Amino acid sequence: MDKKRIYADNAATTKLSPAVLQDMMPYLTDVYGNPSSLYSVGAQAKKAVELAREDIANVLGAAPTEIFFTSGGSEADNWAIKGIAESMAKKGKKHIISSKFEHHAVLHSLDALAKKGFEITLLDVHENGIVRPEELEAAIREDTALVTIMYANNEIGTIQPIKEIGAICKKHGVVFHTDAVQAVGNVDINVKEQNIDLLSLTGHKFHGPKGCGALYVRKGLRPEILIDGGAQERGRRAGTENVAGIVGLASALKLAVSTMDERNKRLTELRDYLIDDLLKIERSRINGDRVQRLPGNINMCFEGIEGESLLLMLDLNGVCASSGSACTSGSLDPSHVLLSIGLPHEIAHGSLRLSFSDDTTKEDVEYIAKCIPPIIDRLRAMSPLWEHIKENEKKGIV
Amino acid sequence: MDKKRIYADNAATTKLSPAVLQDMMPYLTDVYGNPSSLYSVGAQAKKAVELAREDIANVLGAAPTEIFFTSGGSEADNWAIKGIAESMAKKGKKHIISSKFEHHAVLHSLDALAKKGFEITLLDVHENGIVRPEELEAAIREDTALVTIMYANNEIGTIQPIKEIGAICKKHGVVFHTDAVQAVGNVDINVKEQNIDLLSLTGHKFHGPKGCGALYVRKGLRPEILIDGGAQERGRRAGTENVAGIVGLASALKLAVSTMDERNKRLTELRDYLIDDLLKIERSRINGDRVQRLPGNINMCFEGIEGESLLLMLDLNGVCASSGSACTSGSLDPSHVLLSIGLPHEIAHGSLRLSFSDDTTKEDVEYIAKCIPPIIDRLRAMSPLWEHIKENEKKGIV
Amino acid sequence: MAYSEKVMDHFANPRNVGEIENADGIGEVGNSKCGDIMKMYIKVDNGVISDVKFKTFGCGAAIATSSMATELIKGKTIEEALKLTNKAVMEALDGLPPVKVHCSVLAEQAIKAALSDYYTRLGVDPEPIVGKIEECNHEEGCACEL
Amino acid sequence: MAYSEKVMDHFANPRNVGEIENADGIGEVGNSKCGDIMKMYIKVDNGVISDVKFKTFGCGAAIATSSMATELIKGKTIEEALKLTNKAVMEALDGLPPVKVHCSVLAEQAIKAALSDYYTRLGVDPEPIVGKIEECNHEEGCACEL
Ligand SMILES: Cc1ncc(COP(=O)(O)O)c(C=O)c1O
Ligand SMILES: Cc1ncc(COP(=O)(O)O)c(C=O)c1O
Repeated sequence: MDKKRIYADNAATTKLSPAVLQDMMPYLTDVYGNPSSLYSVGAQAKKAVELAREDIANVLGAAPTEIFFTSGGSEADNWAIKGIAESMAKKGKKHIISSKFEHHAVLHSLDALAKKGFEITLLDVHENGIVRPEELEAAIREDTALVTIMYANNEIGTIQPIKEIGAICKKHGVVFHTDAVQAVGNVDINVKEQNIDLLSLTGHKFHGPKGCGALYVRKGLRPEILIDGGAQERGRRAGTENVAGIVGLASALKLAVSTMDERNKRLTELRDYLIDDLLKIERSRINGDRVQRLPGNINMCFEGIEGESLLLMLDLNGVCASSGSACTSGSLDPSHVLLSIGLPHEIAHGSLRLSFSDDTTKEDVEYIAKCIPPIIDRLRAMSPLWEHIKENEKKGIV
Repeated sequence: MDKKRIYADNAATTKLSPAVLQDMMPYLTDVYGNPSSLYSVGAQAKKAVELAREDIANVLGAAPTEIFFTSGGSEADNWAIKGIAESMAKKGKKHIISSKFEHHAVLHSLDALAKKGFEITLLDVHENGIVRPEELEAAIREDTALVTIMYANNEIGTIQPIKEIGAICKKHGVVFHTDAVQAVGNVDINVKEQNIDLLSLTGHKFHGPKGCGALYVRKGLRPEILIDGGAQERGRRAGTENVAGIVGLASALKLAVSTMDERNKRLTELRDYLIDDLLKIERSRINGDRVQRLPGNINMCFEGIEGESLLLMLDLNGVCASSGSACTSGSLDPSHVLLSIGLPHEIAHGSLRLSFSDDTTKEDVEYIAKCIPPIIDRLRAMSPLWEHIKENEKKGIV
Repeated sequence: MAYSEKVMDHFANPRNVGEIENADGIGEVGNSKCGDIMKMYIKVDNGVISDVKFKTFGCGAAIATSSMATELIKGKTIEEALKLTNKAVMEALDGLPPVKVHCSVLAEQAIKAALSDYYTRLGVDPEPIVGKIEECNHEEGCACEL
Repeated sequence: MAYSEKVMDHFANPRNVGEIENADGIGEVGNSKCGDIMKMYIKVDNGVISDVKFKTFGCGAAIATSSMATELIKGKTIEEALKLTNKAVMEALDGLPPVKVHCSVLAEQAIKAALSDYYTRLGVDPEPIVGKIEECNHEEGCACEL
């Protein structure tokens, strides 16, 4: 058999689109001037940056002056959360609401703030991996500085009721940030209609370059500066602009949005087909809501096996996937996301995330569907945990 | 005459080297995996990042585990300064020593810290643009948390006595950071021999990509994290790695260092030739020490004219240069660097920075030498300030 | 920080540069500390500005606004010249970057200063006619949005 | 987080997987909460480990270290098997990523647990011979440098 290579880890990062690279090339070659300088080469770079800003603003329903380029999603999250927290603290507001299954860029920013005296409320995300607006509303206090709830979860792909959350925040006059890193390019977003005050995105999740993202900041809001220095980004984010990256970010986003409807239809079908197929495996389960989830996201658990060994076996079969397994992250606890939806440790260890993109074909999915069951059989055959499960089954313990 | 284009603004940013782009290309095309993932495409990316880290460490005389990738010089400066300040504040040390002519990434970080109760001492840089080690030593106090002095100044190119400063800091047990953004690739650096504890660099100053830099942090030092999140960079700087950028950064640095001696010899000659030539212009002056300066840096003032209009005229003649003029930066005060070496406002407004690179030829320099005098004549002919200067001259006022 | 083509044209080929030997009025505004000085010379015939010249120390926008302002008042009556606003100068140049708005203010003031001088030489108190010429207050006057 | 070729070989083609019907000793270490369980079966003939098999729930390194550990003690005397350290297992695998060191510790412990069971079945107190088998203390035992 030919050596297959199927990339099913698009939620981690995507392949830079060749068309996007094409758009970037002038800025990796001839147009190398500094956008902040006066001469013509600089002016060309400046123009490219400003056009990119407009494009991104258009996609989000924002104004160009509300878009600030960053080095990626993590920086955008840090800036939004720490920046708003610090500026609201001056008004005596030191309470922040978030959810249990945010990305570490959010959770660890909140940890840092907790050490500085902020009080953090992490909302439950329940078994389906979705925040309940009424619980959010109940958590809002007089001194709530910020609500930060991700748009779509990176592991289990569940999409949050952002519009409802935005409306609640607006009603209570609380600033609302959303980490939309997984959602941008996959979901219709309009920051005005959804009452989003700040929104993080990163290019490499939608076939743009790595190391370039953006933060949308609603006009009038002034999060404290994270990276002080030069007058770039209207004095709010210093550093010589990554011009090629910025151009690529905008190009990729436009592309992603223009093909979104068609892709989502196709991927939803592939996803549901594969989920149904894999659910035939004994003691398997799908994690997170089946409907309110990203079109390209599958996250399942298979009892009795451990995620990393499943991944390695898949890799040996040419399939690149991901896991919320502890072993892949250097930590020993399984993914906080899987624990947050109530999975016990031993089940959470056996998780698999498959995430698709435009490049994913029906054949790929069929191949994956054929690949997985024998791997699971093999791993279970050598698993003492599976042995225990089976013994307990015989004894009538489920 | 042919339309010339001479780029003489390499201190602002440089052209990405085609050889470096070549090295980056695999990571902009096929090797798109996430370095933190488990499968083979990710492993290739991971390997590239770790090789780049080793290369950079080698150039600086550091260990690979002491190198942390950032989005550029500004982020590196912010992280080093704010990070060390915050961690030292816990030990009750809230005094920081720096100099008057640091880059804004440093000065504005210090401003932010001053607002949080840190006390900042800015050392004088005197007429020659060089910090005096004895003045630094005298400024050190019991509660000094950090000394941050740039390696070479970005406007006037003066090189600071880093080794002496490092030795003094070591003697007094004070952490020493240097913004070496302008020096790296142009000057021999060894962080161990020079007792440097933290060092910022950015790729786009030595023909590497924009939007990728690094911070060297001596083993054992733990500046507080600026960008919290994932476990990248050993848990100290979150964000999916800009793999192509990191590869380009290392490739460019290796290239710059391997050609350094030859380049410096050549550029020093060109520089001195042009300085001598331009000093023949009436009421012109060179800013900063003539010897202790970067080989590719010229910074001069021409009385009676304003820098931006000089730059625009040069641009019309195909020469891209830069100015410390207020008008180029959006501020109305002239460059704080030129004021710091004692220039009066009206003279500081008339400054010109020419900065060279490997690509600069003898012909380029000769062209510039021919280009400038008539432009200055023309601008002076329409300058009421020049008129006043001349009138005063006649009256015997200098 | 990009200039319009009009601005670049008036910068590269400024109209009315120079001095007028026996000017009827000379005005100078700005100061070298801030980086802009504009000096405007006018010749007045029967209430009409028959000639105008300028000298400017300053940035590209300062030179271009001086040039455009002189073009806009040349051949106009004093009344018309006094109505010239910095906005009109900016519009004639197809706009200016926000940080450069103060240059157009300076150009308007230079004209007023020259006309003040004209009236003063005639022994007429200029203030009721020309108004007070305030120094451009950089602190608040110039939107610095960069 | 890259595994050596040896690790990948022992992961992809683990040696001695399975159970021994009438094992002389069985040891199980680790727990499902932490994500690793190793179960080791041994057959002892005249003080020699004549056969050994394992079952492992865990990551690639857990499977590879189990496989290598069984290879290293098969045909060896009990004395020799008791001298096997986790370091020796790691070295035989051309190293492990720092976060995976605990897997090799687990493999060493699984052997000791099987031998303990062997002695216990013989009516001999295993502790003086085998030593105390401590649960891998993830908190400090496993350098987690990632
Ligand atoms: C001395 C100095 N420090 C810091 C920086 C900031 O680097 P970057 O633009 O890569 O953030 C620069 C140049 O822009 C510089 O010249
Ligand atoms: C939900 C979410 N937030 C933030 C990030 C961080 O983005 P970046 O890696 O570009 O910093 C990621 C992905 O890495 C993500 O999935």
